[in-house]
Amino acid sequence: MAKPVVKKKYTLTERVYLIEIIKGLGLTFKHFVFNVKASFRPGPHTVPTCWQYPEDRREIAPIFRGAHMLMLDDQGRIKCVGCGMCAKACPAQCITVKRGKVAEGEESKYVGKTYPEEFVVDLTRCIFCGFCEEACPKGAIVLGPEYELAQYTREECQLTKEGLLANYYKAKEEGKLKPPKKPVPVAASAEPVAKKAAAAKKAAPKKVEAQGAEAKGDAKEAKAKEAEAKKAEKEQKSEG
Amino acid sequence: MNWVIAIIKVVFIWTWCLLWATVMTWAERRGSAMIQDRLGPNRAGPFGLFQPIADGIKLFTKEEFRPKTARKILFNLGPILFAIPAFSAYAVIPFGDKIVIGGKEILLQVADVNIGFLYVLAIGALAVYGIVVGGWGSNNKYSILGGLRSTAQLISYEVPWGLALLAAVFVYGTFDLRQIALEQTGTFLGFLPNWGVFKQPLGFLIFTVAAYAEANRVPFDLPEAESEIVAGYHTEYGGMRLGLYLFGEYVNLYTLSALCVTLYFGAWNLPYIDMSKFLGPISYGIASFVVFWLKVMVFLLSFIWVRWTVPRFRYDQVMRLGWKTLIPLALFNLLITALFIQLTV
Amino acid sequence: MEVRRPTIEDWDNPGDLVTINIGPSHPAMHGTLRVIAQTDGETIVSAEPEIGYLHRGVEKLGEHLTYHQFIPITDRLNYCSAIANNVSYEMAVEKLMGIKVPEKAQVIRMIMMELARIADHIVCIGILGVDLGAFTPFFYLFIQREEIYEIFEWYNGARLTNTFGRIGGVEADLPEDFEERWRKLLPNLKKAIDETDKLLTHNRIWMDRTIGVTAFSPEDALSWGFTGPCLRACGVKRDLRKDEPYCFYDQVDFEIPVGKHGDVFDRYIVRMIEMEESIKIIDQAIKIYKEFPPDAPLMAKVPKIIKPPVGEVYSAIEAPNGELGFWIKSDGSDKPYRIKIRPPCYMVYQAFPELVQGEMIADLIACLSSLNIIAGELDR
Amino acid sequence: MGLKEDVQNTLGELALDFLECQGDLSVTVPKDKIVEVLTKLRDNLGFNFLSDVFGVDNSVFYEKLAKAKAKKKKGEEDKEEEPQGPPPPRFEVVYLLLSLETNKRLAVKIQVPEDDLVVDSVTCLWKAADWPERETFDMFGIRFKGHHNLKRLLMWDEFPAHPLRKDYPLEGQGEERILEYND
Amino acid sequence: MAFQAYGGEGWLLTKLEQLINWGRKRSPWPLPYGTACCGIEMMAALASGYDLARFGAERPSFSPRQADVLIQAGTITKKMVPIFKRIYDQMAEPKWVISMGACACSGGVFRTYSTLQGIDLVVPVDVYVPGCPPRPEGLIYALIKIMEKIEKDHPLRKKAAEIGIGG
Repeated sequence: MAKPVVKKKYTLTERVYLIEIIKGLGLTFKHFVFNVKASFRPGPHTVPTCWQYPEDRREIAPIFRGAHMLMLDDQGRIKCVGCGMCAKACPAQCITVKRGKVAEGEESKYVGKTYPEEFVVDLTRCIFCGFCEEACPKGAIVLGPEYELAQYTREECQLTKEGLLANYYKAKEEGKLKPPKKPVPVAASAEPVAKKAAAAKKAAPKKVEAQGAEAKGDAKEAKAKEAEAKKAEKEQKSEG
Repeated sequence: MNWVIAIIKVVFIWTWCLLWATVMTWAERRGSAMIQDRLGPNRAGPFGLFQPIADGIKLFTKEEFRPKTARKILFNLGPILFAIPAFSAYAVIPFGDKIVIGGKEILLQVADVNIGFLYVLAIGALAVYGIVVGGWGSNNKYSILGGLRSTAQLISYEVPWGLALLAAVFVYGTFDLRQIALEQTGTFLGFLPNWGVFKQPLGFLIFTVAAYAEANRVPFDLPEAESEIVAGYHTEYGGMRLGLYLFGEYVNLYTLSALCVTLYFGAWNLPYIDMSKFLGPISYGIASFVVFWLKVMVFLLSFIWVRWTVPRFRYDQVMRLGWKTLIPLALFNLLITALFIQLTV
Repeated sequence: MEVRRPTIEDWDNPGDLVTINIGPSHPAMHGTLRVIAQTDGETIVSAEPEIGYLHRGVEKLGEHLTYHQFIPITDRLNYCSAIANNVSYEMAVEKLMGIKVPEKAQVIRMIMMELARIADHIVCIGILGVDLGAFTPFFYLFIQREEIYEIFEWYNGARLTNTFGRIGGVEADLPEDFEERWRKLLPNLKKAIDETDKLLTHNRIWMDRTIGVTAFSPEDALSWGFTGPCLRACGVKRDLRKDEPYCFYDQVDFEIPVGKHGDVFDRYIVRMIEMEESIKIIDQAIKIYKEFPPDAPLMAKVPKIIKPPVGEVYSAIEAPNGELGFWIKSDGSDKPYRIKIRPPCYMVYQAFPELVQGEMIADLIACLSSLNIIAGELDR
Repeated sequence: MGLKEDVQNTLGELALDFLECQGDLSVTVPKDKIVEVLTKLRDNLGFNFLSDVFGVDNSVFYEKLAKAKAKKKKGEEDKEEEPQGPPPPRFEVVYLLLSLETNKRLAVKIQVPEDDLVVDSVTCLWKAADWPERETFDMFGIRFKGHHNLKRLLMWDEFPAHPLRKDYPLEGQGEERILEYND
Repeated sequence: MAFQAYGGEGWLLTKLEQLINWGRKRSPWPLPYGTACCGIEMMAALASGYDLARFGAERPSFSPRQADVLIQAGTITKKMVPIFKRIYDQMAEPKWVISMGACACSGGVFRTYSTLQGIDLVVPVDVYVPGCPPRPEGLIYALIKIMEKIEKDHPLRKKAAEIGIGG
């Protein structure tokens, strides 16, 4: 229970407050001069570490997970078939999808035979994890680059089908559509690719290289298998 | 005629103080921002210069709120008691030499009192009332803590402050601030400007440290230590009452800086140059005023600069520094000064 | 001497002591902590923390979500270093299922976790500075934190709550410009750490405020279940990265900083050195990463719907705050039967009354900030 | 020479049941002997660090297992034995131990029946058990005898239920906290 | 009453209101009530990278009496509700509330027994910021929205209506 008593041992420079304080003052002064100089530069981005948001925006990653959008394919057809996989995968249960049959004469609008009659994303609930995007077999729902989402009412935060499509058009116009995601190489079998044995540790780099080469072969197989698996899955889903 | 001039001087110096206290709030924000690699308020007016005005308008139109448990009179009195001494202290501090208009010599000082020095000491000690009354009147534990902290701190630092000033009085041999300013012309030891800081280096150091404590600035901002006792003595204040507190602080700073310049940095005197010799009477008056003001500004900026560099003391450490370090040092300084004067005169 | 713990009833009859309620809406209480302290003047006679103001029912929620869906929830435990939580949880599930994660994925996890560690320590030190009145280091450090966020963002599209990794691996390879970004960040990060060091470490005011404040003996620390930087500051050399190595931590070379007295200063120094060690680890990990071919597997083969066998496992990693463990009991369905999270700062914070007793109010704040209590994982 | 044997040797017949899962060993011991068991483990086997204490509500667990078994309908023997005779106790309290020297971990479990929700507190051995025991009380209603301050930890004091029990709905039962202020 | 004459579309009144609105708009002192993850992003918004201070929101006042905009960043649990409500009540008029992040807006992913399902059940909210957590840009955008809202306000006319003069 007794607390250890710590004896303070200061060097002379530490004992006299001023020396270290003056050093610190020097440091802050350097920053001050640098920033004052920088703040007279033209344009909104003056001080290099400060982004003046509305005028001068920080570059966001092309894969940034912002507001959702419903994707269209090259011919302008809605990719979504309304299967509801995204709603199932969503941890926050913020997606409501109602599937409807495509009426006759409207086939040119939709990719599949069914379409999302109603598609609502409750942005106030959404946690932007990106699981809907991963779950979607058609690549129809994508988290877009939009991050200015503030609204005055809760109702405005419900992203309906129109809103989702509007997000798509906006992103397309600005050229901010996500680049296609690279497939993740999957290990060929459930067995460990390379065991991290004690022997491996000794000659780590070499061994790693060897394993890497080994893995290369596996990876190709894996890709092929993955593609197959995906196909099968998609078929299953579109059926279901 | 004299009272007209006096009123003009009072009004002028009040507005001047107010103006620069206002600018100081802006400078504090922009300066801290520049130190911290950011921009600071730059949207209200050019360079954000109107920021203090916006703050003022907002505080003025904000709901005046008094907690139910607060003591009505004390609660209202607190900010006033805080702001008034800050303004009054400036009465005896000269803000320039003199200006001759139409053959009439006007001293750039509201009141040339020969015990101006004592007046400043007395008024400076009054500011603590504002804090303690406000803190007590709010009836909030944090506020009371803040008030108590500031009382202990101000009383503790009043002593070394006074002692340091006393040593300065030894050197100048007068209580008259104008006289002190006038004595700091010419050179000292042949090559240094004849400024107090060179005669009283230790005294200046003690004075500065004590001044930081008097002004409740970091590293001595315990009464309003944000992370410990929320907002200290003004936790319960909002609206214009808060504005008075925030504003009084800067006026206080201005007064302290002016005092420091008067005592230790040769008031309006430039080193090695005697302006009065080659400037006309009016332009000399203005020049002395400007020089004085520039010196004050340097000190004001140093307040900001230090604030954003160092951490905060702890309560007992403040006391230790005051009683165990500064007071002995000040006494020592007093002794040395006395000895020196006794031996040389 | 047994001191009666204060309760809220003491408000009305305080006696000689003043009862101060600190928090939950207090600038230094991170919004969600509350301490009821009895003070004699400024000295704390006793303090009683109250928690639960951010209890969001994560463990209960976990029983109603699938294994996969729980990953984003783990982000929100220790939100300063979400990635460490993700990985800890994923490793627990992988252990439960007996999955071996591909090595390249492990390296990526390691790099990201160390970045998260730096980000976490930056928050801790920055807030410690702010709470002690030194604002500027906070800003210097946060600029670099922003850059670290940028790295995260370009990796998988989120800044703070990354939802990093999947059960069985990671969801993406490092972006091509990762190393470039890291090289760009590195000198600035080092400079920011160095500047913080210059502004604080040898400053007498800072030393007075931190050295000897809330010192703790290693025996007490172990008895209270301390882990992580707080334990190391007490002088116990324990780090799961060395003691129970996972990922590639046994193949990289790094030091474990150890303090002496377990006071605020030691915690601060330990964190500062750990940041530098993390930089070292990342540098080495990038070297290992480069030895893998670009198409080396990143995911182990896991079924689409994760249904681990019946059983219960405990798996822990060294999160920035200490040992972060997940105990998962599975009943063979696609939802965990029970998830128990062992958050590091939960154990640290319960020793708080003992830590601050006899210190001053200002020390209470310093102590709290130096422990780096994150309400998200404290209350869950 | 495994950990299991060591524990078996140390505890003798106090060890009722062992469960091994992916290298994690857990041992079930009698409820009223928990302090004795933990003392033995601490002093003899060097398990000197208490990681965590928590409860588990097993009321649904066995049902689910039985259902899963019924679905299989293969007649294979499972590792888990079908509970015979009286139903197994509803609650379980798990103590996670760690040896700092050997870095081995051990889970010690006790079964707590619903009609006797009192367990001896282990705060006398490790102070670390303080809050976890309070939390277990809060979440499951298991009382710890000898705990110096057994109050609710995460929920407010007047909270009527024990939320981590399986019969408590996820979205709650509409409890609200009401505090009166006199200003 | 003489004041009644100014209750209409008076030029002076409008100008005065504009001035007041300008002052309020340019000096929204926030009360950063960061309870959870969003608090960290709010810190990022206050830090150098985005610098909320540019809008005059420099002085984070932790005393509710001095604050204008309550930034609720993070979850409000049911245990916290009375305290949160009290803080809101303590704030002096005029006051605005930003509900930052999914937890504050609607409870977000935490649809559980201990989480309040949206702070608008307890206090009126002016701007909702979805995101978990929103980017600092999102928060600044919300602040700009608050400013737009302030600009459209008629403080004097409201006051006049309150005390029963003017129209």
